[in-house]
Amino acid sequence: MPAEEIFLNLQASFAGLVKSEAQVKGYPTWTVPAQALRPVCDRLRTKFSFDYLDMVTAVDWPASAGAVTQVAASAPAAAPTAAGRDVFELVYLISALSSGIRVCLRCEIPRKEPSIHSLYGIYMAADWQEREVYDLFGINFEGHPNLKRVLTPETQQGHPLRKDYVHVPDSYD
Amino acid sequence: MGIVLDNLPKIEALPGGSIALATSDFLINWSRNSSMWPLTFGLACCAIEMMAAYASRFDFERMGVFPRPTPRQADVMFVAGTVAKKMADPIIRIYKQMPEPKFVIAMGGCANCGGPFYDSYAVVKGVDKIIPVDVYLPGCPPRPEALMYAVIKLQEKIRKMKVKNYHGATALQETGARKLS
Amino acid sequence: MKNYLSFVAEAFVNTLKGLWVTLKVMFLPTITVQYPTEKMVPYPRFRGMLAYDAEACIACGMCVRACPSKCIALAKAAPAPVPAAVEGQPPAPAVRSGPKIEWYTIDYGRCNFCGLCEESCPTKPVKALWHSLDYEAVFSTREEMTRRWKRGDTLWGTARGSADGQFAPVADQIHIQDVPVRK
Amino acid sequence: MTTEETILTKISEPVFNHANGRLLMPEERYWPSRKWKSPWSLPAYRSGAALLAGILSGAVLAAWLIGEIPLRLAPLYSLAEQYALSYGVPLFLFHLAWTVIKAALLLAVPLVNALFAVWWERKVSAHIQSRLGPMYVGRFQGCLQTVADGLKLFLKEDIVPDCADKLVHLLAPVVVVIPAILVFAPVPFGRELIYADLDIGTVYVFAVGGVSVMGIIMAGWASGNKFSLLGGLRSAAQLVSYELPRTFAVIPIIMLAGTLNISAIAGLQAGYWGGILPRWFIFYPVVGQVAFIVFLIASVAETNRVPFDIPEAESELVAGFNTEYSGMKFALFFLSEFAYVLLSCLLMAAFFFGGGEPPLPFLGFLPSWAWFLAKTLTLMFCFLWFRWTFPRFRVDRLMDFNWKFLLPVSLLNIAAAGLLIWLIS
Amino acid sequence: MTDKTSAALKADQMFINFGPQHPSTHGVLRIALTVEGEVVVKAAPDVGYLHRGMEKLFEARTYSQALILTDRLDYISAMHNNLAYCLAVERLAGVQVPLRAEYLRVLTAELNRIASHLVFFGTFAVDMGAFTPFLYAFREREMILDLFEMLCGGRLLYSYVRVGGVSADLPAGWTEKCREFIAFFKPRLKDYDTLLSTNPIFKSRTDGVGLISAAQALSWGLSGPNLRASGPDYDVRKAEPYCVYDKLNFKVPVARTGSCWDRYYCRMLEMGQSAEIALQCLDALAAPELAPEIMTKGVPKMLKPAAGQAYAHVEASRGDLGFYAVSDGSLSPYRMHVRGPSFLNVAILQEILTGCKIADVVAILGSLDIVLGEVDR
Repeated sequence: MPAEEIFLNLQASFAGLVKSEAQVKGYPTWTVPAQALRPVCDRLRTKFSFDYLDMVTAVDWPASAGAVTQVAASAPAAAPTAAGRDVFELVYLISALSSGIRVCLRCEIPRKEPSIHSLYGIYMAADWQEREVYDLFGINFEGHPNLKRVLTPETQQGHPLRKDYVHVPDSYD
Repeated sequence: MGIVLDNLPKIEALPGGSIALATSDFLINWSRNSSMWPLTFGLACCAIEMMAAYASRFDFERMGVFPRPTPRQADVMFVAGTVAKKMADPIIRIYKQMPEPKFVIAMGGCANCGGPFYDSYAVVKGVDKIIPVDVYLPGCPPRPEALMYAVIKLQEKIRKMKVKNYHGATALQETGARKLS
Repeated sequence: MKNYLSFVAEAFVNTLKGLWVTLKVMFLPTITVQYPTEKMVPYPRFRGMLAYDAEACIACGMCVRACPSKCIALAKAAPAPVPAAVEGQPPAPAVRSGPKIEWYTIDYGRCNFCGLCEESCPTKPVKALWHSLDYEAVFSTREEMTRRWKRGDTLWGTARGSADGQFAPVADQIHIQDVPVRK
Repeated sequence: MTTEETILTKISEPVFNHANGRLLMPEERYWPSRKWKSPWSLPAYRSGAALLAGILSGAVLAAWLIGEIPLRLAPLYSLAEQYALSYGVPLFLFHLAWTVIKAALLLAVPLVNALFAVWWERKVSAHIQSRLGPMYVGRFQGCLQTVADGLKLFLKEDIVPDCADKLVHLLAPVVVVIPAILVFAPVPFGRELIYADLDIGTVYVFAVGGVSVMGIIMAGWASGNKFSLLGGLRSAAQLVSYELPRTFAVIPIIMLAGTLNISAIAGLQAGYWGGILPRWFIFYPVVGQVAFIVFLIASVAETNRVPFDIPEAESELVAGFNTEYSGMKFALFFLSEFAYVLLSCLLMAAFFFGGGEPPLPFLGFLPSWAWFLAKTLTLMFCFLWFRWTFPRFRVDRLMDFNWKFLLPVSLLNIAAAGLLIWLIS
Repeated sequence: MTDKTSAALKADQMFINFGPQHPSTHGVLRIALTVEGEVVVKAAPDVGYLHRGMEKLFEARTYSQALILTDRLDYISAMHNNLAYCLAVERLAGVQVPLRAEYLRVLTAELNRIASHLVFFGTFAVDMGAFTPFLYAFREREMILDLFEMLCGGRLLYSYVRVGGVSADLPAGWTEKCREFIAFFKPRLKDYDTLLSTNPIFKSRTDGVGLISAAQALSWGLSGPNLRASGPDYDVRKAEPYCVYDKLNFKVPVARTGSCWDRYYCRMLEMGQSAEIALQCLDALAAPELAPEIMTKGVPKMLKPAAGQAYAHVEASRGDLGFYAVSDGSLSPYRMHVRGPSFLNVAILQEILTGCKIADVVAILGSLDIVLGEVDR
């Protein structure tokens, strides 16, 4: 079943599901409302045999045009596309290995107390990838049984991949 | 340091003691030079080149460098790779577990001063911030021969060590250039 | 029982075959390069220690911008003062000399040996900064790792000695070949 | 010339100076695809072969010149005895002194063996892996490498961990090493070249050798390290289990020989069948070969060497029972390991390969100790060869292998030996 | 045995810190093991001992500088990292790559796969207690490293693949050397089989140990040989051919049971296939229509892709390596995420280590072939 049909099928049941304006190049990209993410993935997994979770990651789009990072400050030439949105954009790449279709799901959640449903039970691959996103972005995944820091040490202050992360020098610096 | 070495400097007072001391200095340094057992301990990219140095093409064992898995039996630690902050405490602990005299070779740019991760939030910029380093070896990663060269340089330093003014310190601490922090 | 016996026989034979492989290699020549007495000359494209030619450099700063680990720094020399025109004589023909460096430093400890600086160096016909074939370099302090060049220094520059903290020409930089390859 | 320089010139060590390197251009890199094509054309290869042949022929010549040691020593001994008697030294004192000298020589056996065997192992392993092994220490092929290692270990700091049981931690290497020295007493090194010709030699060797397990368990327990503990437990299980097939493998030999005296067993194998095939026990149909293989495998296991080195399994348990041992204590463990390797090889040479008997009748011009040594070294080479070829067993497979394969086979072999004796008689 | 006796016999549990400094953790992985005697009751892998904040550093580098960082991700197969990164950036910026450069990319990637699997072979053998295969593997690997040194000047970290092409064309004499290596290497594979693959001790330690079912492997997101050893036939080179893989003729080895031996043997077979691909590339490069040209055509030194997102993935030595790049139109990436296959491969340890022996921990860990540089990033 081509990706287009799957999209229409899903759109019938999930109202907020739309095609994103900014496509990930080469892959069909759909924007999913945050509440619908887990049901959508569940449907994809059970009905359309999307059995493989490639990637979970997030992108930080802060409200101010990102003058925080060093390089963005030095080269403010092109305005970021999502300036002023003040959201975390979560990116899920899910594929059906049997049919070779790979779709990209995006959902946006507010930057203040970010939280989203975990995909833990559906894809075990979500386990560590969500922990990584939690570690580096501080996004809370509801229903994740073991949401702890995975990469950075326990003593790490803040979440480094946020654009407004300011490094506090510690004993090793 | 053990009964022998602690009491050895005292024989200088005896007649002919200084010659005996020089002889023992030479023998001690010769044995330390000739059998330098590193810890099998790799952190990142440089560890692969370290492994290549043990392998057939370069064969570190020619110089008596024979890797030991436990720090208790090791003499020299090759800090081969990036020292992340999470790894800093284990490295300090491993260093403390090694018996004296112990030497450290910082291999590669990351262990020297952070290398390409000089502005990272998660990297200790140079292993000398946590443990004393005898020899710094540049390269990213250095060739295996360069590691051998570093060992040869370390041997040259060991050759200058003397039992007389020596209480558990390593080559550079004695000369004052090595700073403990 | 038959299966068991055949398994035992097969295992025995395979074990002997494995022993044969190692025995065979034992009597073949070794491939070890005995490093301190036999030194491998790297291939011409090898990226070894950076060598720098202070005379050829035009102090454009491309290498500084290209370096991913910010290990290069330089200062441009003040332009040579134009000789004041002496009255009664035609003004001296202006000597076309591009900008030159005042000083130039590379922190070898931090260098990535990636070759981006060499690629970005615009001087022609020879590059002012290039990776030599030299890989034997060892430092005993952090201060030594920074090399400094001024005009007139050799390709290996000067380093701060551990004894007096003054910059002095590098004595024991080993040359794999006498003339470093310039690509 | 200062004193230091004088010493330096006497015992020289390689001081690498960087001008003396020979440059190896890119096109002459050592690629095995080029080096292996016709190895005989390489000068280094030919000179190596010539060197080996030279050493071998020199050794043969030396052995021939020395001859049987007891025969040479006998006139010396009687001369010394007369001399002592003429000065009025009581005979028992003289005998005591003679015993002490012999004991000292015996004590030297494991020490010298460790110095040699470690170097040899490193060279053999290196050449199996197409590299060179120790090359510089002591100039010739790194022959002083082990001396330097031992001296360095002697001078290292001796660490006793805080959480260790201090007394047991200290005692463990002692308990390991003392049996390893004692065990050589009834083992022959040639015809009549023996410290104590015990009639129960075989039993003594296995009994005393078994005590070392205690030391290893003590080391594992006392170190206060979990890896050590696991190593100690593993070795307890392994060594106790493999004692059984090892002993059972010898029983056919004892049945055939009718004695427990090791030198007598070795002596019984003199002579040739049909003038060409030596009457060694390994050539007894089926029984001999099976007994040898079982004994060999069990001996490798008893000495904790690959593929049975699970007590110190480097990749699993860091260094097993000696994880927390540094300096000389660690060296003692090493010493005992190689002492047991030597013991196993000596026993195998005595039990299966006719001890000091030459393999072919016309080779009898060499003394018996030379043949003993040659056989022992060949078997030792097998130990090293296995060490550097095989992967390691898993601990439960190891037990399976022992209880389900080696033990039944050795028991069956005893029955087969009975059958053989009945057939012969 | 009644419940009472089994309760009485129940041993105390012991907690073992397996790593971060341990000879067989392939770097600085730490596994917190709870064991009962020799049997593992619970295993919790703990990573991050090599966390270098790579994804943050990407945001502070220009596109050409960031290439240097990708080398340090999976340092054993640096060429694949370069390739995946360049594919992502090329897709982001819409850069075309000359055909000859595509072939060179495939050629070097496959040679690097051989080198990487040789390291796997060696270290796995060391984990199993056999030292000699390690040195044999490194002996052959040195030849590949010689080739790479001749090609791009680096022995381990290459930075060879560039955005828009490769950094340099083949030097003179390289092709012959490469052919010589492949001719030498193929018989060595048989040696390895005799030495290790068919060795009864090795088989008893790996066959049937650390089983991963196909469903488990898919759900945990395994990829590469680890996934194919369990059954699913998924290879990015076949599923989504990049570069010129659709023009090349090769097979993807697939196993069924997902044991350590299967994972090991998949890699061994892959080495042979990689050698075949390399030969095909060498043949193609000799063709006159692929004459040398400028290797990076029309790519500005300071790359400035338009705002957008792109994802590109390649079949690296350890599996499906993906780069997710977000640009905001400036000189450096706005966000660069690395989908490291090792990161997902190591996560499955917590499930499959339960109930195996301590010796099996080493076998399973070795057979998954993780590289901590990629796990921790």
